[in-house]
Amino acid sequence: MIDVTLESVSKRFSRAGDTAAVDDVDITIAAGEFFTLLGPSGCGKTTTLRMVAGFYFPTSGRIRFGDQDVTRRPPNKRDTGMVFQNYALFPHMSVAQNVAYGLKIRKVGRAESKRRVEEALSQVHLAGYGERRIDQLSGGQQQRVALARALVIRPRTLLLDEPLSNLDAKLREETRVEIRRIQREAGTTSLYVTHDQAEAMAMSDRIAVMESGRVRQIGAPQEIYHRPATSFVARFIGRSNVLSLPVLGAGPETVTVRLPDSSQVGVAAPADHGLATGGTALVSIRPEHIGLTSATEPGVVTGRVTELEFTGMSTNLLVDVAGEAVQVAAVDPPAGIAVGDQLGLRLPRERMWLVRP
Amino acid sequence: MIDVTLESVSKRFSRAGDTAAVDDVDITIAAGEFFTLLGPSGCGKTTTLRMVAGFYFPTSGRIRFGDQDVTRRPPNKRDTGMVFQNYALFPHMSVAQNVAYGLKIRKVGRAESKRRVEEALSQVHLAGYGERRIDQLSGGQQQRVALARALVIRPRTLLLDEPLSNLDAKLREETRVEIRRIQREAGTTSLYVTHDQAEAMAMSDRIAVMESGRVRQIGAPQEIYHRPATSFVARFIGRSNVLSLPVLGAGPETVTVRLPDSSQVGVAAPADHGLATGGTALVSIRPEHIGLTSATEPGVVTGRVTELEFTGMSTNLLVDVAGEAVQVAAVDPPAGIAVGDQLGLRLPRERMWLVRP
Amino acid sequence: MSTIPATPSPATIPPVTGSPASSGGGRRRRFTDRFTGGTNSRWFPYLLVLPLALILFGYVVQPMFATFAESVGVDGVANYTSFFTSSGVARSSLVTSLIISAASVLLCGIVGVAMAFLLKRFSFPGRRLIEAIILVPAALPPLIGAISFQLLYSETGILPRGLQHVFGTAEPVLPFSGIAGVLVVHTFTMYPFFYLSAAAALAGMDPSVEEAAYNLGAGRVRVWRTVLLPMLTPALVSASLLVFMTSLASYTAPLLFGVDQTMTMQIYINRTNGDLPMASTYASVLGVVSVLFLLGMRWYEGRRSYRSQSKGVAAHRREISNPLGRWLALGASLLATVVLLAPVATIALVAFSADGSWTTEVVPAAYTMQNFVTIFSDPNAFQPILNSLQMSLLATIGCVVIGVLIAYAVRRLDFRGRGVLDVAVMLAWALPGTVVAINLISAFSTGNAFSFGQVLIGTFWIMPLAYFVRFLPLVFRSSSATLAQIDPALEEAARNLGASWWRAFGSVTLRLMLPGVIAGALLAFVHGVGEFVASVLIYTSQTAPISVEINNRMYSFEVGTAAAYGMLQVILIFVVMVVSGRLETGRRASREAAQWTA
Amino acid sequence: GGGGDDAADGSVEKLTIYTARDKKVSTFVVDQFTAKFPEYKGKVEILNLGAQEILERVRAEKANPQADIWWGGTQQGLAAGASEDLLTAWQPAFASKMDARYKDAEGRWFGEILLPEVIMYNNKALTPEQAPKDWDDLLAPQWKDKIVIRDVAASGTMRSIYASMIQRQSADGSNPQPGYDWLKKLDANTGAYAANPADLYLKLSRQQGLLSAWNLQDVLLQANQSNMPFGFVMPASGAPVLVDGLAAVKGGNTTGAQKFIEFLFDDKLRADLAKDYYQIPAVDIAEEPEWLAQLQLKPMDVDWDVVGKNETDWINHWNGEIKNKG
Ligand SMILES: Nc1ncnc2c1ncn2[C@@H]1O[C@H](COP(=O)(O)OP(=O)(O)OP(=O)(O)O)[C@@H](O)[C@H]1O
Ligand SMILES: Nc1ncnc2c1ncn2[C@@H]1O[C@H](COP(=O)(O)OP(=O)(O)OP(=O)(O)O)[C@@H](O)[C@H]1O
Ligand SMILES: [Fe+3]
Ligand SMILES: [Mg+2]
Ligand SMILES: [Mg+2]
Repeated sequence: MIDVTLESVSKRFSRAGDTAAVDDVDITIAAGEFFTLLGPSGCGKTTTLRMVAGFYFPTSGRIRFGDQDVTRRPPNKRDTGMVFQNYALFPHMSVAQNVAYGLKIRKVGRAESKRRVEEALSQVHLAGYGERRIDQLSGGQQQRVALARALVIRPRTLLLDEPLSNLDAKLREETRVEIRRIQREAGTTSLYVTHDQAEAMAMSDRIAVMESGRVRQIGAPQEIYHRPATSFVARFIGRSNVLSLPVLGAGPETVTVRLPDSSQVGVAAPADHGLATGGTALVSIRPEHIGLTSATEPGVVTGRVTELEFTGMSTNLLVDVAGEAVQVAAVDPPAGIAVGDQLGLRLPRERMWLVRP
Repeated sequence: MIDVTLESVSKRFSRAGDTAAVDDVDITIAAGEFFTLLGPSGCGKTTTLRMVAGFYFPTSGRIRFGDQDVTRRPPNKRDTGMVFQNYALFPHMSVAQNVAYGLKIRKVGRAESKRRVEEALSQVHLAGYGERRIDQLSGGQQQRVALARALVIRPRTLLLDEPLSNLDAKLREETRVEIRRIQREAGTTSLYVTHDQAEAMAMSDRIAVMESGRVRQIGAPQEIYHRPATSFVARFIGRSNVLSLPVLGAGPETVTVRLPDSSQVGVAAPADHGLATGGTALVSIRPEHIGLTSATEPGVVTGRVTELEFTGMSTNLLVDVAGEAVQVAAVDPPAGIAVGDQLGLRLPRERMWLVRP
Repeated sequence: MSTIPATPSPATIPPVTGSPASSGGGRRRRFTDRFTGGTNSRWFPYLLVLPLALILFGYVVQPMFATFAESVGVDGVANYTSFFTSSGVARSSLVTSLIISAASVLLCGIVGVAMAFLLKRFSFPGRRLIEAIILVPAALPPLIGAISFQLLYSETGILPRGLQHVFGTAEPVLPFSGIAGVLVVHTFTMYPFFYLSAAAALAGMDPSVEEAAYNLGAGRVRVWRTVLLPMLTPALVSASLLVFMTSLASYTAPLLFGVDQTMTMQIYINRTNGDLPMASTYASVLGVVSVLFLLGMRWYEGRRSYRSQSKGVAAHRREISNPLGRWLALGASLLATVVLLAPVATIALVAFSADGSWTTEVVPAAYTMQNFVTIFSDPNAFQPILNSLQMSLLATIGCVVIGVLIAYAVRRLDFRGRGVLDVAVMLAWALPGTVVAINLISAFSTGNAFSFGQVLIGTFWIMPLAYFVRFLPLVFRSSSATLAQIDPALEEAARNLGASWWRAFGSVTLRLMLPGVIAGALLAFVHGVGEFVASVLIYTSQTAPISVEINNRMYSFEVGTAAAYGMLQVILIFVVMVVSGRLETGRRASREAAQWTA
Repeated sequence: GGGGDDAADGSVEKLTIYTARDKKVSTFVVDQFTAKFPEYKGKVEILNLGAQEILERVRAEKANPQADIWWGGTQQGLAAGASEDLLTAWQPAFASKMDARYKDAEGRWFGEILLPEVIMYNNKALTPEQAPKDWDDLLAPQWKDKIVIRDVAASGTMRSIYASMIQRQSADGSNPQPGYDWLKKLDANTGAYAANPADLYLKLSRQQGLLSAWNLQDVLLQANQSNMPFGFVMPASGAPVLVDGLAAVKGGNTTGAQKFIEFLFDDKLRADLAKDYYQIPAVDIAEEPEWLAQLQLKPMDVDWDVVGKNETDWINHWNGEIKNKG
């Protein structure tokens, strides 16, 4: 059952002419689905969320909850729980009062309300902070209050605008498990904005990738990760190498391209790839799918290490292959590897994927 | 040369009795060093930064810049450039005016100031946004203005309080490279707060891990990652399995413990481990260092998969090994793996490390 | 690892449509954005504003037009051109009035903001007391207040004569007279406009913005100049408007210090002359000047945004290392206390001295309780006080309800005629009280549409109504100034949690506006208790206010009993200040000030 | 006040009086009135206002008059009210006894008391001998900055005095210049203009100035009732005598108003008022108090018609061209 629908929704802030903050967006979210908006800073995520919440009216297009048109319904009649990007906590209320606000409006009894507030606070690891004034909390603590305030009312739709951005990895992970649990239990439809792709991947049923106000791709996390539609999506979701390779032959499902080491490889391609022999194909491959080897064999290109970065779980290398910078993430790089070393990179055929520009 | 020194600095917000927000912290930062504070939300990172900036006075202890005691020097005489966790942008000024503010105070000429503002804005990918009002920016854009405002004055000390928390991964990475470049070029001493461990690992010369106002460990990223001092640090930095294993023998550098599969293994240990045969050792091992195997051999324990999470680069598994939940991060998990499957986990001896509770 | 299908399913790739749908016109979009109602509630702003607009139109704007019509009626051209001929009284009155008003704004601004800084940023012994007496100057009864100034600072005043004694000079030292005297009185009686709004704004400001400026190397002065004062703009604009208009319409001070070429004096003179059209011309010019000033200020304020964009709530805590500041603050406020209380003390001196006994001496030679005995031996002694109290209270309540709503509408809702509404409210403040009162009498001496067919003159209600119309601008302005600081996202959050507009407004927006609202309400109340010029034209024997009573005594030159009544009024207002100080702002403000000095 | 003529239950209708008289005077008179006409007990409402304010108020309330009696106003004010059709025309019993100069020909207003304008001085600072004897003496250089004048343009009394000074030197008012010159010299000697009567008394008593021109009644009241150090000189060339009058407001409770006004001219009451409040009645009374009998009132011969015609122009000229320029 479809729960939230955005139908060619656009939003412009200044009068005519200027670019739209949100540009002709079509999204449908099923009931109970956990849907994530992902995209670079300033791409229109918050604006979209605010239109769903009812704080902005679309310049054009409509928004539907179920089969009701809510485009111009006032925010308090929408039953959405929103975590604002800037928290929007009530400075004149204590932590507990902030969280209890929505319950009071819903006329939840005092005892029940107290219980639920306490539960919500402990869900965000703030048990015992109820009596504090908001300005006596750290940034991350404030963010958690904002989250608790939205969760506690068990709204029909949850709108979460980067609700975990100021939390440490550990807490973020715990909290997102908590959010998912609450959301699943109540079957709440959720629209989630995050800048953290790992989070988006881990939590979402589906993801929409936005760029400059437009939706570039909608799909399940794995789909978006493994089959990005455009080079933007490929580069934005995780890290990706998008290589421009000459097309040697173009079939309906496979396009043959020439690798920098002159070997040929057939790459899986969407049906409408529109490429022809002699053109240039954009081929995406993820850094972690590139193997390091010292052997020279077909499908292995060689390059020189130009940068090295240790990130904990893996080591990121930037390898210069015939002038193109290729990123490689190696979990177990050869010991003693250093900038300037020559390396062989194995580019597995089955990990390559053709993308649109 | 030591540039910033915190000498048994404590900070209590309420009078007596209450727990301290910052508790007896000793930190020395060398000139030009990039030093990171890492710790869970509410552990006292911002409070520490604010004491260095001069907005709070330590309840006890002193702060020195070089050999000058600045404990009570007013903030405007400290030449620190701070990115506030909440941005603290001047709402009555345009983006460009915000960034130019510090330059004006430093009496930088008009043309030079304009040039530097433009440069700073393009460093944070906001070229062309100079004339905007602050309230016309998205959250991430505001954060970048705050960053540009601090960077542009090329202060003696940079204090960055989660300056990238609202940026997408792509931009975050680019920006952090930019910050590092600027910081290295000018030799600016930097004190950085982040909740993102990968970021901390990638950028920092040294890291201090804090917990409830106290510093638990200070060291280079690799050191903290590979040789965490306490189980808190081990668990907080990246993800880690801390297994409680019976001690079979305790030497000065190695402690022999029994694995759940009953095999024995000698684990490298710090000299002052203080363990004795018959006791229990806490052994840390990172999820990504655990190999998946179907073979049964010494050092391989078996367990049942209880959770599966796809995160893009790797798949996270939770494996139940004799009642203990072990986390595993597999880059290439066996195809078709599912919850309930039996798996063998290879725990490499050289990746284990003894930690204090 | 999962296998990779050849094509992503087409459904997941959004259709690329051509041109984006064109927007439906900027004006309408902005209007609908702000407005947060359902399909039929796009009229919401109008619904909210319409009754208010009607009231204002009926009671203020329309009579104002009548005034204007009268001024152009007979020899309108000649009346108005007299303002442009270089030698006329009209022109020089206008210039004098403008100079006095501008200088008053400047002086009141300096004093008021300095006091706000002192009292809101430092904690020192006696701070609470000063907070309580800070409004006393505004509370001085008009006639007595001015006389106390004369007794203090004029050629025959205590201070010049005292200094003359001390230095043994032939002439009194430093007497104030003419425009200087007017400015002293204006500064003294009008700085509370600045003080109250600046204090409310300082309390509502995001402290981290100030910290950011310090961090970037700005010194204290610079932070004030470039961050604090600009951030206080809405408050300062509000206070400037009030002071400017009050000064323009000020009557007693120029009268007492013999500056008679002012607009208000000319209005009075022309009315005495029986030249009503010319009087109306002056009143119209006064109105036009005020409206122009208002529009200028609106434009100035509208150029920027003053609400914090910070994430979350910043800690209201700052630690000052320098104990010197504290002692300076203490010294400055001791001085302030003496200056503030001097006129009150003078009134007390008069109240406790026998009539006619204090002539050439520096201070009276003999004291008596007789004046108070005289007052209290009248069985109806308290009636005027009770009347004033009751009517001002009623008017203040009305001002708060309506003023806050209009402030909200003008700041937050986008509808046609916002500026007009703003002007309409302020007009009542820009016009001399006499003109407003006469307008009201005309409007309510017979029933008409705006008075819902009611005849109000001769009834109790005309007085509170007059106070309401006259003092609405005070509450409106200062509420509007605090509203400018409040992030609309807070209201949005409340709405999002299910609160209706009213509820969100009441529990969040209004609550955060409260410091400004209280400041405005206090001003309205205090001015209501002291109101004379309009009251004298509309009071009845049942509603005689304290000011009329004082005036009667002054008229028969019973200065002693008049001063005794004045003392009662001052005490009354002092009590109100203390009570309201405890009510809300006081406690929070002192907590905050304490935190600033830690 | 206002409304129809008689009340249903036979009792009298409320009576509303706007008065510029001192509160003591008005209270005293009303007490006497209700003593004599007990049916008016509790029915008389007095509002104490300034003379100018009464005019403003009555004028504004024209559509629905609230006042019944306008008690206390200058000749000019009352005449303005009459010409604006605010006043009832009638002929009371005392009208016949009254000099035609002191009343409206059509009976719309009547003089109540006469206010001679005299020279006032501070008798602590000056002996009666030192005080100037006539208007022209005020111009002597010895009084430089020693004169305090109640500001002219806004005060009916002062306007009349100043206009008289002009009319004195130009009988038909056609050449005000000699009068202007005279006033310019007076302005040169004037140290301060006082904002209102209270200010005038204050300035004079505190010796910011020593001399003034003021009405006799107030000088005597202040000297005798408020201990003020004031004395007066009846100018040798005569004192301009102003009429202060009263009227029944049109559309009000005319019956009550007429009853009250008739009562005001009660012989006994007039005598009391003359004795205690130094009022000089506009009609002759049987027993004059001692001070009145001894007062050698020398009225200046002022043509009030000429003054009335020119006052506005003259005073505007004085205000714009003479004040503070001498
Ligand atoms: N003004 C204050 N009054 C009282 N307690 C405070 C105040 N400011 C902070 N605290 C408390 O001090 C502790 C440390 O706060 P701090 O802001 O330094 O945390 P942090 O490490 O920056 O956390 P985060 O990552 O969430 O921003 C927190 O527990 C917080 O609740
Ligand atoms: N009130 C406004 N007036 C004008 N432009 C605006 C306004 N609010 C946002 N914008 C612009 O619209 C675009 C989209 O903003 P939005 O806040 O939706 O971005 P976002 O995707 O949430 O970004 P972030 O991740 O940085 O929060 C941005 O380029 C922003 O500058
Ligand atoms: Fe993050
Ligand atoms: Mg956003
Ligand atoms: Mg923090």
